[in-house]
Amino acid sequence: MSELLASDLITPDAGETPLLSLPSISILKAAPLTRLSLRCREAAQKDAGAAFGAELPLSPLSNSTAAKRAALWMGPDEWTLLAPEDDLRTVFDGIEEKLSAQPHALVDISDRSEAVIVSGDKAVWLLNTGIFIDFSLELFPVGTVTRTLFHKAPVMIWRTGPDTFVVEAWVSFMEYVAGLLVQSAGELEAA
Amino acid sequence: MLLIYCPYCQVERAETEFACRGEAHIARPADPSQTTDEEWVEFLYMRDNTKGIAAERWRHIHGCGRFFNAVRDTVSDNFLKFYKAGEPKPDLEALAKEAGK
Amino acid sequence: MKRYSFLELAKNAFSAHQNWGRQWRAPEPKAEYDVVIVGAGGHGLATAYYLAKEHGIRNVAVIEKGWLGGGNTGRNTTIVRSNYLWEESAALYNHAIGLWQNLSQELNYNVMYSARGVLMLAHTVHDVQSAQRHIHANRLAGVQNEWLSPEEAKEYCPPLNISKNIRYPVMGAALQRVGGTARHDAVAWGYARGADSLGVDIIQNCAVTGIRRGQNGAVEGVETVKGFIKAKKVGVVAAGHTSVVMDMAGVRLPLESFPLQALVSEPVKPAFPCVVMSNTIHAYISQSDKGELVIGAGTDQFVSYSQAGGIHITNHTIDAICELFPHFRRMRMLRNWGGIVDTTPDRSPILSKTPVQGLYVNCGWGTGGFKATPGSGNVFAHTIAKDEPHPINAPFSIDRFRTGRLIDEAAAAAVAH
Amino acid sequence: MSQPFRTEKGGRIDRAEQLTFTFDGEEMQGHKGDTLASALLANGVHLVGRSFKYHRPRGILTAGSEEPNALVGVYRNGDQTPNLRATQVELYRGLEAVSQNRFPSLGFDIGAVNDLLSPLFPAGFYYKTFMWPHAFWDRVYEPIIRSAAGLGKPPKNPDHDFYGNIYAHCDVLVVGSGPTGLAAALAAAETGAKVMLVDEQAEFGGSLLSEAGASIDGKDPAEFVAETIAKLAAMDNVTLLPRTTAFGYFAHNYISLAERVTEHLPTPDPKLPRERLWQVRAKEVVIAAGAIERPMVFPENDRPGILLADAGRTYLNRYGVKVGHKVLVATACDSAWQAAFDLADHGVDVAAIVDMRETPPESLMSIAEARGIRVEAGCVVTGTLGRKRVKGALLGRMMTSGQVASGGQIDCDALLMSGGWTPTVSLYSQSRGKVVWDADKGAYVPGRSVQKERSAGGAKGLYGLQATLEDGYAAGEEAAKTATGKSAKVTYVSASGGEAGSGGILGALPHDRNASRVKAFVDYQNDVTAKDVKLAVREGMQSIEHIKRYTTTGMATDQGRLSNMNALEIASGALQKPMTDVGLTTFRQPYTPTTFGLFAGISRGDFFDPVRKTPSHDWVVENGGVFEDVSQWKRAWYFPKSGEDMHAAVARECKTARESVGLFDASTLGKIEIVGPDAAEFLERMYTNPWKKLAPGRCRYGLLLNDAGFITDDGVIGRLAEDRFHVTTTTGGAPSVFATMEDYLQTEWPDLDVWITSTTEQFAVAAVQGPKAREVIAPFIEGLDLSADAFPHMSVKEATFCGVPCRLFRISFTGELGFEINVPRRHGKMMWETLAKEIEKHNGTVYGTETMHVLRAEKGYIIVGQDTDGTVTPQDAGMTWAIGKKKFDFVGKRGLARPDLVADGRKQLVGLLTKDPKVKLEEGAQITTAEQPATGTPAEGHVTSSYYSPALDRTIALAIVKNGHALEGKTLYVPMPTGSIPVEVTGTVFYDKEGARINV
Repeated sequence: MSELLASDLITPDAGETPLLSLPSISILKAAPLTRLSLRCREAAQKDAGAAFGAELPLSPLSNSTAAKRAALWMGPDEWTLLAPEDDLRTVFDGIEEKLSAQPHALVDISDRSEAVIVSGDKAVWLLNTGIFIDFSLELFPVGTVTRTLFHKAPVMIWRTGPDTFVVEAWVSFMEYVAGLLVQSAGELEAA
Repeated sequence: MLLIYCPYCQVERAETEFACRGEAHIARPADPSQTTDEEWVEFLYMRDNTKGIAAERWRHIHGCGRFFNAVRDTVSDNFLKFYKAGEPKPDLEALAKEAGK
Repeated sequence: MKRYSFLELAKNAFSAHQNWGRQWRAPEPKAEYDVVIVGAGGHGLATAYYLAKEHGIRNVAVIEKGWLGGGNTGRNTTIVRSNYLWEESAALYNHAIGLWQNLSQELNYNVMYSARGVLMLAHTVHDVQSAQRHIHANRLAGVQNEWLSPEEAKEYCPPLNISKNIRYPVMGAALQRVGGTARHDAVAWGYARGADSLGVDIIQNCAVTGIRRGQNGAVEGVETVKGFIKAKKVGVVAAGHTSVVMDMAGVRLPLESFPLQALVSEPVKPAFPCVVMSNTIHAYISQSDKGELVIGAGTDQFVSYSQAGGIHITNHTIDAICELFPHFRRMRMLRNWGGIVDTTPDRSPILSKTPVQGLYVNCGWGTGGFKATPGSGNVFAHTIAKDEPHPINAPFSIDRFRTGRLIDEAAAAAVAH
Repeated sequence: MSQPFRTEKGGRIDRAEQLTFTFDGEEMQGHKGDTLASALLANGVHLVGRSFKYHRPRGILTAGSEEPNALVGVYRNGDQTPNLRATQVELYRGLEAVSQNRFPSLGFDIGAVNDLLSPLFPAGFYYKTFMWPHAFWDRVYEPIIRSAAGLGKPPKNPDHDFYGNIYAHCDVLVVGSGPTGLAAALAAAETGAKVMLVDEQAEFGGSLLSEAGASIDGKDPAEFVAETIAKLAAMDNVTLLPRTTAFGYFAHNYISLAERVTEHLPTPDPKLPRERLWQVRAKEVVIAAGAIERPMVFPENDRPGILLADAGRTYLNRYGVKVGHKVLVATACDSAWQAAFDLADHGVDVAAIVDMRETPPESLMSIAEARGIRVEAGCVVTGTLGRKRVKGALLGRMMTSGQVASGGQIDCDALLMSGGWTPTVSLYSQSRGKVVWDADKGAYVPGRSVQKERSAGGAKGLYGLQATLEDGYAAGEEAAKTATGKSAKVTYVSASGGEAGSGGILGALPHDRNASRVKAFVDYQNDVTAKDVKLAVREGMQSIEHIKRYTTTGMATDQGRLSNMNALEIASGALQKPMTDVGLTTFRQPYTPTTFGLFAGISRGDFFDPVRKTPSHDWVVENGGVFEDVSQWKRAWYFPKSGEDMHAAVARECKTARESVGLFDASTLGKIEIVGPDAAEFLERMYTNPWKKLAPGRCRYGLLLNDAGFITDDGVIGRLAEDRFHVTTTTGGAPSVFATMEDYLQTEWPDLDVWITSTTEQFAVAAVQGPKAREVIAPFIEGLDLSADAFPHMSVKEATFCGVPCRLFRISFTGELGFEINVPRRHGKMMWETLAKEIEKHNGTVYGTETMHVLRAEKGYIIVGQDTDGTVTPQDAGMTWAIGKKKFDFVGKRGLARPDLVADGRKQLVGLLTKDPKVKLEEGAQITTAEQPATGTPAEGHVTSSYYSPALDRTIALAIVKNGHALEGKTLYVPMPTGSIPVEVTGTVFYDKEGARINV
């Protein structure tokens, strides 16, 4: 898993100017994505992965990726499936068709959340201003994904590189999350 | 702020990611209509409120969202065991001995 | 009992205060008592005092695991008020207010009941509706409570920030002028001295290890670390430990005990005239006569007997304080401590007989027990003496949870639309 | 030289940099490296404050964070901070400090009269008086007591500064950087473990910085410090945090640190936080907090000019300041002798060393002799002279009888004292460890570890340079090994000098003075004397907790770090019990007073709590809408046109919506997608209503109870497919409904093949309500026949809105023809603006939550949480129709059968019409049968909702009334201060009772 993924699937929103751009840290709004919540039991996992185009990761807090596809482990029977914005219907229908005979729940949550890309030497420091998780690479290697709290807001953190993180939050929380990230990074500008 | 192990995520996280849901292993009667008022109030409200080793329900509400159970010493607040929902209630005395209580 | 007065104080000044007597004895337990009260907190001591004073039952022991007044009585934020929603609650707490007003004189011990007013803030339309409902209900019940606009609230409490630009602007407040604070230790000590002088034995460092029941199931007495003590009647007033004690008699209760934290700032010159509470953003604050800001925090989410809570709870409370009183941001926390509060499903206390003959329980005060101390002791004494509840505490039975006749003070705080 | 008490040379201050500061307005000079305390002393200033109760003149007593006397207020650019310890305030150019608790001035303080009246103010005096006359308490006594309260002045203005937060994890956290802490940090770091070293002082090194005459590894201690810190700083597994206090030790090895970031800077960068809260989870903690010296309790031991011996030594060696020109040293232990020697070496006249011990160690005697220092062995100080500055001391000779004989008087301008040392066990105590009494050391020391920590060096009563170094290395090594399993060859270094001394005394010293007249202070700040402690015991206070609370000893800002041991000894003497039976008070967080702002951190203004907005938010702002807070959401409340008040705006909105059309943002309503073969079965179990027969494409109102049987939430639920439901909840209830569903699903019915997903924020929702609703949306909807027959009331279909896929509901919360359009949130703004423009063509209106409330009330639709309050059943609310009669079970079914829920006389939801249609009832107003109820009359119920109804041109209300359903047509009363209002009980539907309008 490498920085590549960020450029392959998670891309800065073209229209948007960076929320913050410093030598040691940058915060960029990510472009819209197809996001699906998939819930199913073990029996359906293989087919689901095949239909989606990236297998469902089974080990906790991990991800699996393929070209323009990423499957993120959210829970023992829950995955978030990421694909380009325009692939929504094909991906959705594809999985529904393949799993028609197996109990599952597939729900479009593309619009439920927004993401920002936090990267730079100070990325870990900045996340730790609001998140009580040890982000050392031994304990939180590249590719790790988790839901957690950023101060008072629920967020999803996905490490796509040693110094690059995707920070996702429900849309109505993003103003709080991005706002605090930018404010907290302020002291990096101090002389 | 407690440090809690989620048996599904298999990591320790800060308490703020979790919601405590009280005493564990209180099953909702299969056919409530057959229960007496006394049995129903027992299910609804009566609690051991143990001082010592007790099993309780937690939900990783800001993580994987799963409910699981934990055994905690309510005097020291130290956890003795974490286990998935649906697994049987552990032998609390045995756990207590292990913990040297 | 030597009466206290300024004259007495002056007299003793000349004898260099060498001649003050003990405020209460340290007796060894007798073999038998008419009534044994388990728990020498404010409620327990008050119960013993009124048993002796109003019901002539003086062969009473109050048994305490630690030192008297060392539990929630000595750990709370000393707020006194009675503007509760339901008639049942209002009656109970207002009974207490009545006793508070003359308590120093009654006990000849200055408990420093200070009717400086309790201001309860409303931050949302729903808060306002809820406060109005309280005020109307209180007026009918004869409980003093009035509505203040934000401006009036600020006039009453100048440090209050009523700017429209804060996250949850103050939309008004309910003020109970007879509400206020009292000196918590003095309440325990005053009742202890009063009860002791009427013949009550206060036995400290004497943990109860069992409750003995006879063939007919009735209470016979309590086992303690100092041996068995025979008693016709036993009243359990053990706050956070009630479940533990009642379990000894095989009585189950709908209780959960949670850590509750409080804190004080360094003492500063008078800066805060009254008591302010905000349920919506969880803040309770007043200033002690010593100058410390006394601040109440919330409870932790899990059952614990550790008397210690998480710092995130404290953080959240101070968030709120600094939001409402931004110039306190540079003040500093001096001490932070925890207590154990026993809470019921409807957030109202249990003052009741129990299925066990001769066993009575007074518990479930949650975060609000201190304010009720005199009233609680008074009606609980009646319940024990008469073996039937006083009309005021009749609704606070254990049975209400079975029947569903709750006195749900939490309900009115239900979140709306 | 402007600093008469500054040494010629030595000390760690930067003599080249002269700093000007003011104290009580007087300008003085100090140096970079000074604390305010050392700078004041360099200028000969000892009197810095007044005591709490008696307003006695007080001087600097210590050189550390335990300082009880030298509390000052510091002002800087409009901000003011009270009660700062002068011993901790780093000097900077232009520092502005003032003394406290005095009026009009420090020199002349009216409050000092209390000192003369002190016989009237023994411990607990206020419990015994101020009770008569009754009324005087509120009006006279308490105001006086309160105005006397407090030390410093509270800040007057909102704080300009901000505060930072950081979460951190480490293998080994070392608290304290004296010899023990440095060694521990080094040993741990060399194993490669992640180490954090914190010290409350500006400089690392602790006692090593004031060491003289010792050497480590053949070097001067200060040099060893510099080298060690440099080595640690170079390792990337080490974090060094000076100016950082470990103030709280919580469960599971969670330690909180307060870092002072800018306070020491003359001109802080506004981009930097003033302080930063470090929330640390450490695998292991090494507590190397050292020990502090104990005052001696002799009469008048509180005069300015009287300091702890080690403080005197620190000021001399570290800051280059002489505490006086003629210094008397009073002690019961060896360590204070070193202070005398160092002073003598700097040419200070040492008046004498007064040692209680009959025969102090020969080694010390000879050094004293060599320096020509007078030694008074077997002597105690029995009193001091002077008021604002000590002028001399009375000596007493200890006799075998235990009595004391007058031993004359010695002049001095400073007095250094030492009662021995007290290990700093605060953090250990906070970690819930129980200290144990160590008779040899004459101190309480840490017992067994409860958490993953170990105390080392002075913190566990171990003294002497070599010993503490070794203990530190060992502690660091063990900690690292336990935390990481790693170990490494650690290079120990050895030290010479700084040997541990012996001796020490607890409690009050014997004297030949009139015990009842003199004051020997135990707790300086709270003015607690030995007499007070004895009085408390006399009055029956037996537990140290009672004594503490009664006398307030140990409750000052040092939390008794200086006073506890002496108080304990005095109490045990008075109780004639061994000290260990008297008990011990526990140390609580914070270790030293900690700024509120630090705890609040970023939680201020809009960051106090997330502000959740819907896609229409900006449009509402631009169009003058007023918002209300509903949970974390900002919801449009009403839309006043120019000149309209709320009442007028709402009346217009209501009227327009009924006559033409209204547009309402319903995006905040909770939405849950329930999917899976067992979806219907799950709803069947959760909600009161039946779901299995609901056809895809149809909707039903759902009512949710708790298992006690009371209403908790409601909302419309649409069936999109056999196995897919779109559930809506109340705005505030969304999170709890979701959590409750997960709870039942995961823990009660894990076998069900169904999953739930929150889609609250997936969709933006516009409600279009009113006769013209269909015309308004028709132009934008494709793929759906909107006609009444094809798409009747309570239908749901997927279609497109302006080409965007949408879920279209035909539902109504107004009683009018109504639609709710759900589009993916990113299109919400577009949808809103499109519809807002469209309704203008039909003279429609946008409306807010207030109008929504009125319209639904006219139809008798309830609002959960307003018309219900957690004690209301479906029957009470007149919603028996919502209960599936044939259902085996649902959440709440059994609860509903409990005795009181089926009893007569329950309060039930009804409508109320005031006899006078103009009179609007107040929400929350109580209802009675009597027109003029006596006080204490139980209410029959209360008004839950009350509005002016434009449609009916009269007021309407909903209420919960005892037996209400049986009272229809009856008259009840709403007693108000202004008079009783007669009302008629009616049904809950006020408008369009037959419901014709909804089906057009």
